Amino acid sequence: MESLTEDTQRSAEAYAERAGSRKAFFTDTSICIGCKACEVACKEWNRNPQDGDLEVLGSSYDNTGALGANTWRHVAFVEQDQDRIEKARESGRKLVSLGMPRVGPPAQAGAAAGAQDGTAPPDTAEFRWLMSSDVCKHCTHAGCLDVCPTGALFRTEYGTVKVQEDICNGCGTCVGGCPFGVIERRDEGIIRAKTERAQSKYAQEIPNEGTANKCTFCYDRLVDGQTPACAQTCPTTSIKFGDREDMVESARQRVAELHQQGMTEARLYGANPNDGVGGTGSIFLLLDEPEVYGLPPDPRVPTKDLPRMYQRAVLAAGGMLAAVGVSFVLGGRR
Amino acid sequence: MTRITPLEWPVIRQLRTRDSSGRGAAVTSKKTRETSPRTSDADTVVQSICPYCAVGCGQKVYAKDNRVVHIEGDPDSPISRGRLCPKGAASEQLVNSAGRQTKVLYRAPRSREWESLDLDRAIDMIADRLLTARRKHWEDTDQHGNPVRRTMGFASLGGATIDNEENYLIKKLFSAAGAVQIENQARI
Amino acid sequence: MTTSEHDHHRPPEPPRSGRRGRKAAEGAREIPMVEKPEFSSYYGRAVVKAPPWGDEIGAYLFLGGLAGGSSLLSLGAQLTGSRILQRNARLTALGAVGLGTVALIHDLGRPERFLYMLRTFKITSPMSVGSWVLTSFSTGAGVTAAVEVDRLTGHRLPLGPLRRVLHALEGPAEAQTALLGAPLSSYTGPLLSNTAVPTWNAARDELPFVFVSSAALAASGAALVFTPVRETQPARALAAIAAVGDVVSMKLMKKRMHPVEAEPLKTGGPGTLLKWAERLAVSGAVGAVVFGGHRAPAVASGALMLGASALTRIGILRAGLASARDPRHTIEPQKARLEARRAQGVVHDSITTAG
Amino acid sequence: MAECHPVGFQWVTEAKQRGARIIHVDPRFTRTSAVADRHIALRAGSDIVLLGALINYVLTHDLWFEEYVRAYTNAATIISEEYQDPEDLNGLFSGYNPEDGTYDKSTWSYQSATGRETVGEPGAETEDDAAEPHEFGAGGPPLSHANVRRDETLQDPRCVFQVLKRHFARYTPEMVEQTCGISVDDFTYLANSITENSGRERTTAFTYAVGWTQHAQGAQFIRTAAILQLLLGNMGRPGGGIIALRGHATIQGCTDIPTLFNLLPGYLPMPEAGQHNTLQTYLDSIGSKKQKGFWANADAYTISLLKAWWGDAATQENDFAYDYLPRLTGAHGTYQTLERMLRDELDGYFLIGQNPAVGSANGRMQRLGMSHLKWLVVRDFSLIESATWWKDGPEIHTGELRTEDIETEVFFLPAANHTEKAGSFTQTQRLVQWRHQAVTPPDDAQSELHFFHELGKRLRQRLAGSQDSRDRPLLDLTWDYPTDAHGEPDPEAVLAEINGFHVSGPDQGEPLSTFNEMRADGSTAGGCWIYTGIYADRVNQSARRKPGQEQDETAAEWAWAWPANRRLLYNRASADPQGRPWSERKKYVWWDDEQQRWTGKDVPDFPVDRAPDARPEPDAGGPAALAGDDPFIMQADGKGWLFAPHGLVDGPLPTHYEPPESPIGNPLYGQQSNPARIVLPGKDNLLAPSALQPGSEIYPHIFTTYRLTEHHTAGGMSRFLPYLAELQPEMFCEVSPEFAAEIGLEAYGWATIISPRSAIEARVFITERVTSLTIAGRRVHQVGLPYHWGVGNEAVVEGDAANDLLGLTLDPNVHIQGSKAAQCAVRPGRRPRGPELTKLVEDLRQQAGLTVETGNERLTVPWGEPQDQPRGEQ
Repeated sequence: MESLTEDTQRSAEAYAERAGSRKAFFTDTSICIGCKACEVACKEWNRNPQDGDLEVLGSSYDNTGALGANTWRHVAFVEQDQDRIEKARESGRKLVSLGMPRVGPPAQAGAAAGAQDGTAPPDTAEFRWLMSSDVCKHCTHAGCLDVCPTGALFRTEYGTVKVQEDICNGCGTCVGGCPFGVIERRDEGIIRAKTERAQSKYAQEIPNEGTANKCTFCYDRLVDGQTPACAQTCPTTSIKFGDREDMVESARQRVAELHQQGMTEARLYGANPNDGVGGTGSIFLLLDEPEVYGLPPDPRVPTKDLPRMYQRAVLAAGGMLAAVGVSFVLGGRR
Repeated sequence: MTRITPLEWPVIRQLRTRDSSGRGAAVTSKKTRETSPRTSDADTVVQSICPYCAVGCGQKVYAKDNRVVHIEGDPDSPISRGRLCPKGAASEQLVNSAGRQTKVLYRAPRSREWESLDLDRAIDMIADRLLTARRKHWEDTDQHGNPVRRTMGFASLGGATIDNEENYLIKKLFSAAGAVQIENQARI
Repeated sequence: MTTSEHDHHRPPEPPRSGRRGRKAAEGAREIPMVEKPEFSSYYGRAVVKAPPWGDEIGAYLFLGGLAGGSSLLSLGAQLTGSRILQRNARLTALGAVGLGTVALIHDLGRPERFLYMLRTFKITSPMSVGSWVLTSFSTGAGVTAAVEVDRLTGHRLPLGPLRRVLHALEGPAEAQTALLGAPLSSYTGPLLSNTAVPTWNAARDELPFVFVSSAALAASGAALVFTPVRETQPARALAAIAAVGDVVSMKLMKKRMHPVEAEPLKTGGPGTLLKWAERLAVSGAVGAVVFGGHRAPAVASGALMLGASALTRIGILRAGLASARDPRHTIEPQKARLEARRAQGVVHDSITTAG
Repeated sequence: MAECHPVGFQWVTEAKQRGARIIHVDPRFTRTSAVADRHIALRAGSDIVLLGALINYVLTHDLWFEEYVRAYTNAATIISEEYQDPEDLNGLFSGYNPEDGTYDKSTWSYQSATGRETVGEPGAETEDDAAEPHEFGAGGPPLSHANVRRDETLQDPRCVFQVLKRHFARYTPEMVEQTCGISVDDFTYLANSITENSGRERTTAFTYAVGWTQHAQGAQFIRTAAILQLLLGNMGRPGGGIIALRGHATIQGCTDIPTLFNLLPGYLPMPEAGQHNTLQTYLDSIGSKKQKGFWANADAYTISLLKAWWGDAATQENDFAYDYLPRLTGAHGTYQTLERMLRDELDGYFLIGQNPAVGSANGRMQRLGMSHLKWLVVRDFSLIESATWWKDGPEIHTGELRTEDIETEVFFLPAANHTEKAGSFTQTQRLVQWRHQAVTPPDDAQSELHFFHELGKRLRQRLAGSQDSRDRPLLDLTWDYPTDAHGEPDPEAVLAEINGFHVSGPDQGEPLSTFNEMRADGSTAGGCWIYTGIYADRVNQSARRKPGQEQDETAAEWAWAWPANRRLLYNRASADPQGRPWSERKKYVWWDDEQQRWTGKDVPDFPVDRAPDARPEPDAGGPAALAGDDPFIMQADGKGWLFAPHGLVDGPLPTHYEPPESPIGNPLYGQQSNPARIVLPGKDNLLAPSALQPGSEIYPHIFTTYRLTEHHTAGGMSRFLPYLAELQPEMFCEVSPEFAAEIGLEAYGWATIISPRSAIEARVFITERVTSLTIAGRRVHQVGLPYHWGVGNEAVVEGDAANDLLGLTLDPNVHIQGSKAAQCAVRPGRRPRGPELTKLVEDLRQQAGLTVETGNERLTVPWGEPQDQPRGEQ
């Protein structure tokens, strides 16, 4: 059963000379200061409408909630006490001791070993406040791209995934196709925010209503050789941007560096090309289990199982034909 | 519905190009192929400084037809290296905010509502009131007979986003008018 | 402490009127079973998003299946010379597929761009494959139905030369609709399963069988309702087979899933719908087989079967939407599957790596 | 710093990745703490105990940078015998005058080298002539001469070093634990981190913001850190110093070229009635010709300013129009002006981009004050709460004010924003950066330059031909700036005037290039001497934009820093007394022997040709009097002041006093709060009883106010923007789980916070980021309150203003209000609406038995008793 998942090499070749090297984000959450500049810069550049009902959401300093049609960058805030930190370190050590084959070139021998005996972790042990800027993953095998019937979603020459807002007819199948719950249709329900009702003067004109919306990796800036708005504005460069190999390499160096400092809870998310989505275009350095940040622990692009699904569908169709045949044979005789 | 010419139809392009699965080059629309950044048609790009906090981050202000279209960090600045915080990144919305009041408003004594007022007339009314207050509360000497030559009739409280040149003119004008109750956010 | 896994110790969240907050509150309130592995999420918020599909899509699934099934009955009727059954089946097929397409277009965010569905042919997109199947099926069904209408109206329709073309096309059109009838009924399985919605994705092996059974059930139901008893024997037989298929495949489907993924099919609104769907299917089929010979019970049984099929489709649709809202339905099965692979020594394919 | 100066924080992130240790000391665990190595929580208002204990730790463990301290500070200087320390007077310094709460500073003076008399203030014949607190420019106080007695062995009990040691002797780690709530372990960690990272090879930096300044002795908080940094040799060196993170785009500019009551441009003091009746007495009070340092040339700076303002009308004969300057009679700060408003003594009020109805302490008093005005002019971008209080304000809802009864005329004039006008901002490192104009202002919006120039023209038109001498200053004013088509004056012309130019002589009309070119004979004019050089060679230096990547880390060719484009002040101290860098690693400015000049990575902050071993003749004065090893060129003795004989009005050394509202008694002395603080007793400014006195149980908890990254001070530039309002939509308070459990607060529910001034409601964030502390044996809870929200109808989001809770007690040096530590009561649920609100506030006042005097008695120890006063009862 040959796989139906995308061969990004072939997609790049289809662009011939226009194909640039694949671009990617590396988000190092260990230096994120939760300032949300990325959220604002993204909204300002893309003219995305203000979101939500202007109420406290009950999730520490996060009143944005989640990624969606109007919010393409979302900063998560998680407050953790001592035992949660210890659990995160434990799961991190487990990850290291799994004898995971090094992804890519062998990191210095000391990295893994260093993590074992673990020099003393940083001094604030009894409390920590995790912050992380979430974004579309721009997966190697992108669920949204695969299931899109109109070709509105496409793999750009930079290896990123973008919605062509002039093509999308808002069928919504991509929303279900994304294993990370990133893309969303800009519907009637999620736009009529409180600003609409309370102060008409703050109502914004809503672009691309009814179509699917997600991070475009600032495609319009990339074609002009510019840095995406969020990466440019990030004060501490927690959001790094560049060619994917460089991003993966700096991610690995950073996680090794943190392990040497005893922060065994540091782990990478999306750097492994053999994972369920073929590795992502946004690599994260997390300090706890992915689900603590609202990320799926073992995402898998549905396309991987599509051949089997088609096979089952053909079988069922055959069964149906047989059933009708049999029923006419039985029905005919009486 | 873009005009589907036979050859332009993505299904055909899928068959004719490497992108047979219809996930990339074959499905791009004309508009996508002609994508350019929103600021590419800006008339001017000006180097400015963020109006919010005292770090003094550099800003590049893009304007078109005398209207600001985009503001982002200025990579040349040795202080901010092209970066901005959430407030700095929202500067374009500060400049074009729907909440901005760009016409003079006047509230008469005991009135319940604003009324509009011509700017020129407003400045005249303010000038008259200032001179009246100045005259009414003028003091030549203090109770010990020392010269003070000042008015205690009006005061001012400035924010800390007033340019140096503006501060200079305000202090110069009000001091010459004899006012001493000139204050600023710098003390609050 | 505002960590998320202590949600169940905290008093129930105050009713959140915020759009996103509203969803979180429902998920966070139920009490996870004690022996569950350490479950944590981001303030109880969804990890994946369900497609924005309302009940129109449920209607389409039902009508699409009905049309597919009816086209097969029509073929069968042609081979066994049951004229009325064929006519009714053909008209039902066109009526169903026509209504279904309208429902689909109405659900689109930008209905005016519905033709863009035929902009590409993407094998990786069940909706793209489905769109092509639906379009060609509809043209075929249109031709056969037009012929039937022409006959019904005694050739008085001012068709002129078109009539000859129409009748010439009747044969191939019949073959076309019959050939696409089954795929039209079964492609909706991958359409739902080829998503990250936990319950639909987990049901991928059995869902096509549920949908074809449900389609056949609906078709035989319609036949019993519209066609005189003397020509409905095959429909009654099909009803029996379809009902058995429906019940068996639903049971198998739920068993094969991770309990957390199957939960939305058994609990809440969707659970009730699916229980009633099963009762209607069984009673309808029994009624058809035993009393199908008489007109009144046949119509009643037919109606029950149609109802059963509709309830099954809407039940499965809503179960999927519910499964996407609560993060537990995504996280726990995935963690279990990850742990299982690691236990077997498969360590190269995790998205989380140490280096 | 990550909260309110996020982009500046990139440098801290980079330093940390290069191995720097980041310690965040703050009552709350903030976004800075999240990426710091350790967060140390302390009780708001107890900073001097912590910093004093660090000084004590450095001295007792002999960890001070000996060579630096001996050469560059006044450690060896002998203090007059009359000086008495709080250790002797139970919390007071010698020279306290109970009537008006001021100090006579003569007993704090240096011992003169020649005889027994002390080195007093020049020109101050009698004691009560000593300058008023607000007299001093920030450049440092004057000394009659710099010839003082010193004990180089630092053993003499009256030398500064020993006085300092004795003063902080009781500031022990245990005292820190009792008073600040910081464990001995945390204190030791902090002390070791600082001391191990200071000395020749390494430097430690302190950064602070209003967390230190907004207290009743804010200036002294910063002084304590200055003493510590001097002892550790961190001043004037790269990676050291005390970095003020100021909160506004050009708040530094607003003190350099001030719209402040007590300052003229360049930190020259405003003349005081009775003290400075003539130009000569004014100049003598600023700096004597015999004292060291650049303040000695204050005559040139002052006369250049007068020439800039009044041009030809300022002549030798009329003391350069010195008499045109209005005089002060005491303090005329924003809070004194508010009191006059309430007494109907003020007719008109200009609000220029400021929102006191939400942003000033005691918000209710501010709004009530404005209702007494005859006319109010608000110049802003949007209809901020200070423009709409008369119809939407909280007092309208409680019925204390009725719109129909408010007589105030209100003018709202739209203002131009930073892209609609050219001009310069001075950021927190004294860097003056030019902004270019991108677009023209819409409709009626004007820049302040345009509006005030126009207003000035119309005032002069109305007074033209007036023979009244009071109008001369306006009529003789130099006010003819070139204007563009729209009538907007050219900002560069104003900058040229600020920079200064030659009025006469060979290069008449040419801009000055340094303030050394300023003359006291009227031949030069200059609006602000410290900015001279910004327009040198007719080039707007502040508009220079050489990209940072093409320069070294000092980036001297980007914009222009005052003074003289120097980026790090007192950088002579980055070299040892012989002019050699303390270490290769921390090289910055050093003496180049061949060229006989100071050189390095920055403009040397020292006479460039003054050799390290140069010693001035005995009676030299001004810059010429600076020895080769006097790096602190603005101080009257060229040395860093561990002990400040003049300059601060509430003590030569910082000492701990409890905030005006505090849960405990002062553990160190009988004197409870700063005896020199400025109090504003009044029925709208009642204070909570402190130190377990009767009634203090009604307001048992501490609250502190702060800012968030997503909003900007009173919200005028953030609550009116959807993209920022949605990030932090509602007013909230942050409480510890222990405190929430104690009074039944619900996570993300509502709480009402009541203070003697008002009551507000806020959503409840229960979080471990705010810790309850054990202070003096009692469990004390702290409530955190951001202050961005205000009551109105125009913004995207609104909410109650935390400033309504705050009282007014001012720091005596700079008159800043105490906003960081006060007492409150907290109850679950929302606050009452309408008149019920004022009733609730009044009820608690009654229960606590508050009177106008409560908390305002300055002296809490018997005064004038003999010295054997008990050290300080526990």
